[in-house]
Amino acid sequence: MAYHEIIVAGFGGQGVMSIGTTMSEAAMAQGLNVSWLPSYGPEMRGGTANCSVVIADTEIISPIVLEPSELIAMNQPSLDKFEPTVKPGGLILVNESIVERKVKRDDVRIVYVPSLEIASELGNMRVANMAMLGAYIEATKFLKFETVVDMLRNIFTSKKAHLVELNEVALQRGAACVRL
Amino acid sequence: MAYHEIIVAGFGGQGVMSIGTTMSEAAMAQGLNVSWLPSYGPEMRGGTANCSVVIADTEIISPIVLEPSELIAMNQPSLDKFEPTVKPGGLILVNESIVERKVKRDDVRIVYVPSLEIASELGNMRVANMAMLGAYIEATKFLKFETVVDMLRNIFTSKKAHLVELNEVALQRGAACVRL
Amino acid sequence: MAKGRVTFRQDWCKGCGLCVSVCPKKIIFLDESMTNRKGYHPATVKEMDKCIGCANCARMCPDSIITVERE
Amino acid sequence: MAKGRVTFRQDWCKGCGLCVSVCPKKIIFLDESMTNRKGYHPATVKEMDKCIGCANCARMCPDSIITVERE
Amino acid sequence: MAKELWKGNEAIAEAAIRAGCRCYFGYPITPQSEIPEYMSLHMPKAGGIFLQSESEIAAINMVYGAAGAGARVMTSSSSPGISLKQEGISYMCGAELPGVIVNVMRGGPGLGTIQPAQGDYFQATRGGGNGDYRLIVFAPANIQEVVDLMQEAFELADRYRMPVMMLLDGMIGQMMEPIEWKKPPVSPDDLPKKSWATTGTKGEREPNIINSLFISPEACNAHNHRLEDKYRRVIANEQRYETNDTDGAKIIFVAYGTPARLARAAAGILEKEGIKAGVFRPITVWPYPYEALHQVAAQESVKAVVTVEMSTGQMVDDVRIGVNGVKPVSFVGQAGGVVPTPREVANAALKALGR
Amino acid sequence: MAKELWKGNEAIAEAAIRAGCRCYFGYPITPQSEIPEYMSLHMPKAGGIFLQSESEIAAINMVYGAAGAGARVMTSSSSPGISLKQEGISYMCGAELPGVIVNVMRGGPGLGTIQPAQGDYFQATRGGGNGDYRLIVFAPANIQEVVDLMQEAFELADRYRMPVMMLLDGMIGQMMEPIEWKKPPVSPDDLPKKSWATTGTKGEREPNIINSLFISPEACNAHNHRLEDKYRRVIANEQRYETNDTDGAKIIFVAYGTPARLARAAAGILEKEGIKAGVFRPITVWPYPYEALHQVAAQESVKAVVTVEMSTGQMVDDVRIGVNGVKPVSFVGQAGGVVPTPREVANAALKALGR
Amino acid sequence: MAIVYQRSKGLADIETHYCPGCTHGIIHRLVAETLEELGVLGNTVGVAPVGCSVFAYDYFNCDMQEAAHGRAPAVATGIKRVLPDKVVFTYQGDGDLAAIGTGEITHAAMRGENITTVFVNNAIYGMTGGQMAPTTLVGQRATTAPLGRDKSHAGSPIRIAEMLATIDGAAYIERVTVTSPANVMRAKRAIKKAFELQIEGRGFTLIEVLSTCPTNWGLTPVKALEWLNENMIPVFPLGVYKDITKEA
Amino acid sequence: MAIVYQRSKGLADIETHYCPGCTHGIIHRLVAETLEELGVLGNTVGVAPVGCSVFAYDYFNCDMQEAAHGRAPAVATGIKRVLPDKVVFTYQGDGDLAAIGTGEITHAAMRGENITTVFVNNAIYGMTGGQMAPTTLVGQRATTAPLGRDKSHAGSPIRIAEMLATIDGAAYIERVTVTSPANVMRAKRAIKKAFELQIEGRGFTLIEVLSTCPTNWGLTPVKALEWLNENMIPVFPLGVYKDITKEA
Ligand SMILES: Cc1ncc(C[n+]2csc(CCOP(=O)(O)OP(=O)(O)O)c2C)c(N)n1
Ligand SMILES: Cc1ncc(C[n+]2csc(CCOP(=O)(O)OP(=O)(O)O)c2C)c(N)n1
Ligand code: SF4
Ligand code: SF4
Ligand code: SF4
Ligand code: SF4
Repeated sequence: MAYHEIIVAGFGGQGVMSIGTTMSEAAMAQGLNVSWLPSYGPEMRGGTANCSVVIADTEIISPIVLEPSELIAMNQPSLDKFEPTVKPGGLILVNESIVERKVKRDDVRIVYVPSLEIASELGNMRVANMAMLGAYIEATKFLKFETVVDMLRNIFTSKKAHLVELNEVALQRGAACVRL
Repeated sequence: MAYHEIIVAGFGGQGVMSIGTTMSEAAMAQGLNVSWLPSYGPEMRGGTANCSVVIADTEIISPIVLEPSELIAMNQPSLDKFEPTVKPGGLILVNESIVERKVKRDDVRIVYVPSLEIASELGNMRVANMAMLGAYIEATKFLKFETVVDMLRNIFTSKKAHLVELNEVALQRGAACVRL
Repeated sequence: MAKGRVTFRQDWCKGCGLCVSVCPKKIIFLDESMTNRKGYHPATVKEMDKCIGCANCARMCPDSIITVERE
Repeated sequence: MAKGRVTFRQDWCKGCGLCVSVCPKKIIFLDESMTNRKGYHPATVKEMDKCIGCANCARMCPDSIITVERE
Repeated sequence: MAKELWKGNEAIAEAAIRAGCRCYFGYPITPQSEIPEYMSLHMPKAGGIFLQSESEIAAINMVYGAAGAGARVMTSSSSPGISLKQEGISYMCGAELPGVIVNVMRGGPGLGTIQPAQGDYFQATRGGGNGDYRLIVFAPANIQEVVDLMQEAFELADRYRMPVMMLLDGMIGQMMEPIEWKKPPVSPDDLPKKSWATTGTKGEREPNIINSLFISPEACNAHNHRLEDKYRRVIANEQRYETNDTDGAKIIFVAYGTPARLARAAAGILEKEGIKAGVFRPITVWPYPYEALHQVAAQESVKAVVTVEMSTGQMVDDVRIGVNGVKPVSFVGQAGGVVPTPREVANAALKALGR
Repeated sequence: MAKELWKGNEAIAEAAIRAGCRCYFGYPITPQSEIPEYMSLHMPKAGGIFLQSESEIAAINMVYGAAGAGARVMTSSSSPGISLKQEGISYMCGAELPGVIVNVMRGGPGLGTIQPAQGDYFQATRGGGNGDYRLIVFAPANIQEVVDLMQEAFELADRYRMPVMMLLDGMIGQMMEPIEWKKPPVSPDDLPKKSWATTGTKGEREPNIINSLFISPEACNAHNHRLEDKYRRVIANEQRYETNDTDGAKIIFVAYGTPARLARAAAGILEKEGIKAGVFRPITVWPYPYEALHQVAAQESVKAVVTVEMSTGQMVDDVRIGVNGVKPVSFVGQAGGVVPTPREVANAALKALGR
Repeated sequence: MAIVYQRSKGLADIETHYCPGCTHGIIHRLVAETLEELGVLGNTVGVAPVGCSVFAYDYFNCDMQEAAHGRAPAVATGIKRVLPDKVVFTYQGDGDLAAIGTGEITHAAMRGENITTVFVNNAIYGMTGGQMAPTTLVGQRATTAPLGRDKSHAGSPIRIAEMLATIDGAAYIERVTVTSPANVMRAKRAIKKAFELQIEGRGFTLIEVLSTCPTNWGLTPVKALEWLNENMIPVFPLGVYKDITKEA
Repeated sequence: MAIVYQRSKGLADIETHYCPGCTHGIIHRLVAETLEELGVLGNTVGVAPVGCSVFAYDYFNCDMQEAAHGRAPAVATGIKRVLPDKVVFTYQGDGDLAAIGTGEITHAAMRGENITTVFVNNAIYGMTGGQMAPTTLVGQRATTAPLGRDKSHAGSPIRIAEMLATIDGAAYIERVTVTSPANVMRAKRAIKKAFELQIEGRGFTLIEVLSTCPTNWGLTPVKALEWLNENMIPVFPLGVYKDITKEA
């Protein structure tokens, strides 16, 4: 029985919400149950934006994630806020490009992803969150890269088709951080 | 045990409400319990205006009068509307100056008062309703003429003092209709 | 002068007197000898031959109960 | 020309750049080498000696974090 | 004190002034327009404020502002107008502002009729506005009781920092009865100062803020629980009710306001027919005297509980909650300005007894 | 049909369009602004009407006008905005107009917070407006259910000529879930004509009048009893609920909307601790499935009934009425945007069992 | 003899509840005649307000809706958006339109909502018993202004025609009265023009009609007309305040 | 060196939640400076609206009340009637004042309510995420006007200063903006004059300030100022619309 409770958190503008929706779409494409719940309102301005994603092969009981099995922390305040809530044995993915500190917990798996560096090497800063997602997929192993790539193919068509490959590379580069 | 449930009804402008309040004030002055409840709203325009008065030496249970023990009908529509509701053995006072028909019931006491004629003989049309009130007092015998006259004395002072006597005469002329 | 004729739906008249006040020939009056079902003295015209059918009364009647005819 | 000095409460700066746009001396810039606690590059002045203390910057600052002094 | 004959609406207004209220905002609506009319003449005489607002919504928000500024303040309206005040009442509760709101109920729904009814019970006791909040709701049954409770209404509003509603049927607003002014009038000058009110800092304290916004869920939840605690205190201390011949009765009528009078008349009818009937009359309909009702209903002698309302059945929910299954609960009522007759009420009791 | 990932608010809007609604009036408010936003783009595309009104009051009165003109019409808002619509809703009920009203609830009272809550239960089920009236109130627990019920909501509104409310907590509006469009879309052209609507007499019939005023008490009372009869029919025919593992359970959780999910999580926790717990979930909160709840609660096995809400306790009144004293009823909840945790809910059950 | 004036077919054949001499009745007739003359009675939906004219739904011989107090313009908007080809009008008093309904009328004008509003300004709340209206004159007595409206406390009367004329969406705004046969004819022309412009789809039209309330002014019907001429017209000058057909 | 400009004591010492470059902040400062300069901070009660400036109650260094959406003028009226000697102001956005609160602002003006309103017109609903406001320009995009405001459907923007200037009780009405230091100084003078007239008891005063919403306009803060100058000012001309001190 797979039951993933994920929090993706960061500054507004870092693509936090779209990491969440992309993994939700992918999970759905794989026939899993899924829910996505954003934070909203004035806290979006400047402060921390986050979303909760639940993915399961059973019915989803609650879309609210209080104790995530996996946390994707895109910035320092998010790590500060959610690190303590992660389930023991869970996973924390850290955007190490802008999070300066290390994770303090020792009862969780930890993956550091230099998302901005990856993106800048690929020449397109917008793929930073794809690197994070790639790392997530690799670390948790229940979503398939092909699913995401297929989705990308549906999004980027004709003129934008070249972006598929770029994003795919970003996914892989993120995934590589897990294998390190 | 006295328990009087009275409806006073007529056209707006006939002083229907003030007959009701005057008898209420008088009853109160005599230490009786009393309630006065007007009809209100657009029906006041043109249609029938009426008020319900309850006077009792016990506690008043409801200010609503559905089956009056006494009815003062100042015009024809009022008689039409309320005649059937009067309690058997009750009293109907009819303003015979403008009500053209007779009362049909034979299980009630009936008094006809030519209020406009009385008023015009006294040279002041505004005392017509005093004549009706006088008839009521005489017919029911629980309110005292002195109480009402005392009240009048408090209302009509200095310049208007002469109106006390005029009203008193009207009361008596009304009362006389009962004795006939 | 044109010759006119007015008729009133008297049972609906409220005796407001607006027609009386605007009749240029001053021929409308409230008939105190009559009380209609609503308790009002309704408007009426005695000297109908003076009516010029100007319809002033009908224009002012809030209850739209005046019909005006003209030759 | 008067001599001025401006100081910024940099940790409150949101990097909106309004001060930059109105400085007649064009001496204000957003310091990309710095990211404040809120995640913004705060405004700063390098060539303070060019400042004429006109207070344009402070008038336009939506966050009221600029103090201007003048001789 | 000598008795005086007062029209309900005018007595309400006068009672408020005597309770130290010097501030009234309202909008005309039948059958309560005599309240603003009386206020328009007598408030200025008492050195107070009367203002006819552009709407009921404006009125309740003026009440909010005035209450926040520390005044004893009142508004009044009737059913549709009270519906419009729901957001404002919810705000007052959220911001913990005192004030008295009079609803002289008429028949509904919608424009309904201007005749007396009791169709706004739910709105009054459950909060027709958004969120978890309560009002103290007095439901007096005659003018004397309105007058007697008015001072208390303002006091409780101030004590608990919450609005208090006077829930009256149009009958009480329109009728006249003799009343006595039992309590000495309250002078606004003698009232305790409200340290939380926005009266200007004078540079001597931190700003006071009147507010119902608590943007973070934790803060808003804490605020709600704080309010809940307050409401618990009100429930513990402020239940009022009256019983009439309920001891050993076979039938218990439950009614508030005018129908309580009718229920007593019905009890009289039943008495004559050899059935002992009593009347349980809540005077506060929130907090509802559940426990007291339960005890009355739980008596051995009681065979049925009959709720009487000038509505198609609203308080009957509270009666069920209070009786909690120990006795059968039934309902009799008329709506839209029709008042159930004592005979009808008595028959409902007979029916409840299976006769 | 393939599943699609939809945001609750957008799915609501789309579901309405697919239900043949071609007319929307509303005013922005978090957390439901995506509904008008979606409508502003897609209603015109579907040949329908989207209009952003100047206020919630204007919106509900536009709904009144449009409904009276025969349209399938909808409005949506969130708690304070719904408070403002109470008079209008009462009018719609009085004039017997169909329409769908969506309330995506946030925390209160007053401005409260924009986070999800369930503090408007009383307002929805008891009528926050004046007079005796009811709405059919659906309280779905996930987006799929909202979508599935939307067509029915419009149908019931038309069938009974009364407004139907969708009572959702902000969670459902804001979240995304995969959904399926199970029913074929309804074309407005296929809907039965409304002979009572004001569409112009064309000189072929007597004028139609849409109205809630019945000035004489007798007429107004008769109207109220007519409405009551209609509501009785709704009560008889339209109760919806779901039970989950209630057979032979020791604990019955009662919850609607998001807390029903939490209650099931709590039941799971209790299961592990050896206590069988089930969930009773009303899907219509008016008419409330009293009888069904009663039967579940009356089972021998049941020791306690625990109500779970995102409020300080509102539906618990209905639970008490339904359970009617056969089992102890208790409550657990958080308000103002805080959601009770499954552990908290499970603990409340343990407490109810005296552990 | 030929009939030159008779009761309009636009009026239902029932008596009104209005007080004797109340000019609401005249204004009803003008609207009814207009609808009849334009041949749109079968194609019209009217909206009645809450005020003395609340029962207007019984008096006009066309489909009608009764709106909540002040909300007639919103109700009319709902109708018109659904039925753009119908003629839609509201009939509203000054409490209804200029107090509680200020927002709704202003925004109907702003949207250029293609409806016609007949605004009956009698400077008082008639239905509820003579309380002060936003249009009550300074010094005029009312049951909630027993000593007369006090400017320093309650302000001066609001002038709706002037105010709404500042709004782009307003196509035609005129103030008229019905105190004489000549004024009645002018009022009729204004009302007819408003409906004609609506039928042409030109936008929001409003005719403010100064009207009497003999009952609550405490005057005979005839004296009430005089009082209106002498006291109201100076504060509410008659005339056209907006006319898009005259704009460049 | 002497300090020639610093943060006003009228502002509380906390950060605002406003988006970068949002001119709400400038307008706050002007009000705060005015209260400080007039020496009335300890004698003032402000009323915050529902809109982006909802938290204004935390930002001004004086007693504050938070009003329901649109009702600030009614709340202010309640305060002012109880405390006639206090300075009372409302701070309101265009959704708050010109949509849901149309009735309240109009009637505060009609009563000549002795308060000051600072009306921040940014042609959009900021707080709720960029929906159309009554002041949104024709063609301007908004989340509820995804193809731009369509005049034939939603009308043209309402001009509040012009509309309220028709009302007798309005003592001073001016429209200003804050798009440049010079405009900021003009805006400050206007706001100060309004408060001064209030202190003199002259009646209702309103300053409409054209303001930016970079976030929902989708522009950088600096571009937003330019957009305002180029697009809003032609529709909402700056200037004095009512000044009783200039009347005969
Ligand atoms: C929400 C609401 N508030 C108040 C009322 C009471 N009310 C009925 S009519 C009216 C005013 C009528 O005055 P106006 O609009 O000037 O019309 P008139 O009667 O003078 O023709 C009021 C306040 C109501 N029915 N509903
Ligand atoms: C009764 C009610 N309706 C709607 C809302 C939602 N709401 C909050 S702010 C706002 C509009 C804000 O726009 P504006 O007044 O222009 O201020 P800005 O945010 O642009 O400064 C709305 C509609 C609410 N809180 N209450
Ligand atoms: S104007 Fe009409 S109602 Fe008035 S008196 Fe003349 S006919 Fe009668
Ligand atoms: S004070 Fe004037 S010169 Fe100095 S930094 Fe500011 S804007 Fe530039
Ligand atoms: S109260 Fe006034 S407005 Fe109403 S019908 Fe009578 S005269 Fe006309
Ligand atoms: S949303 Fe717009 S108005 Fe609100 S703070 Fe941001 S920029 Fe300013």
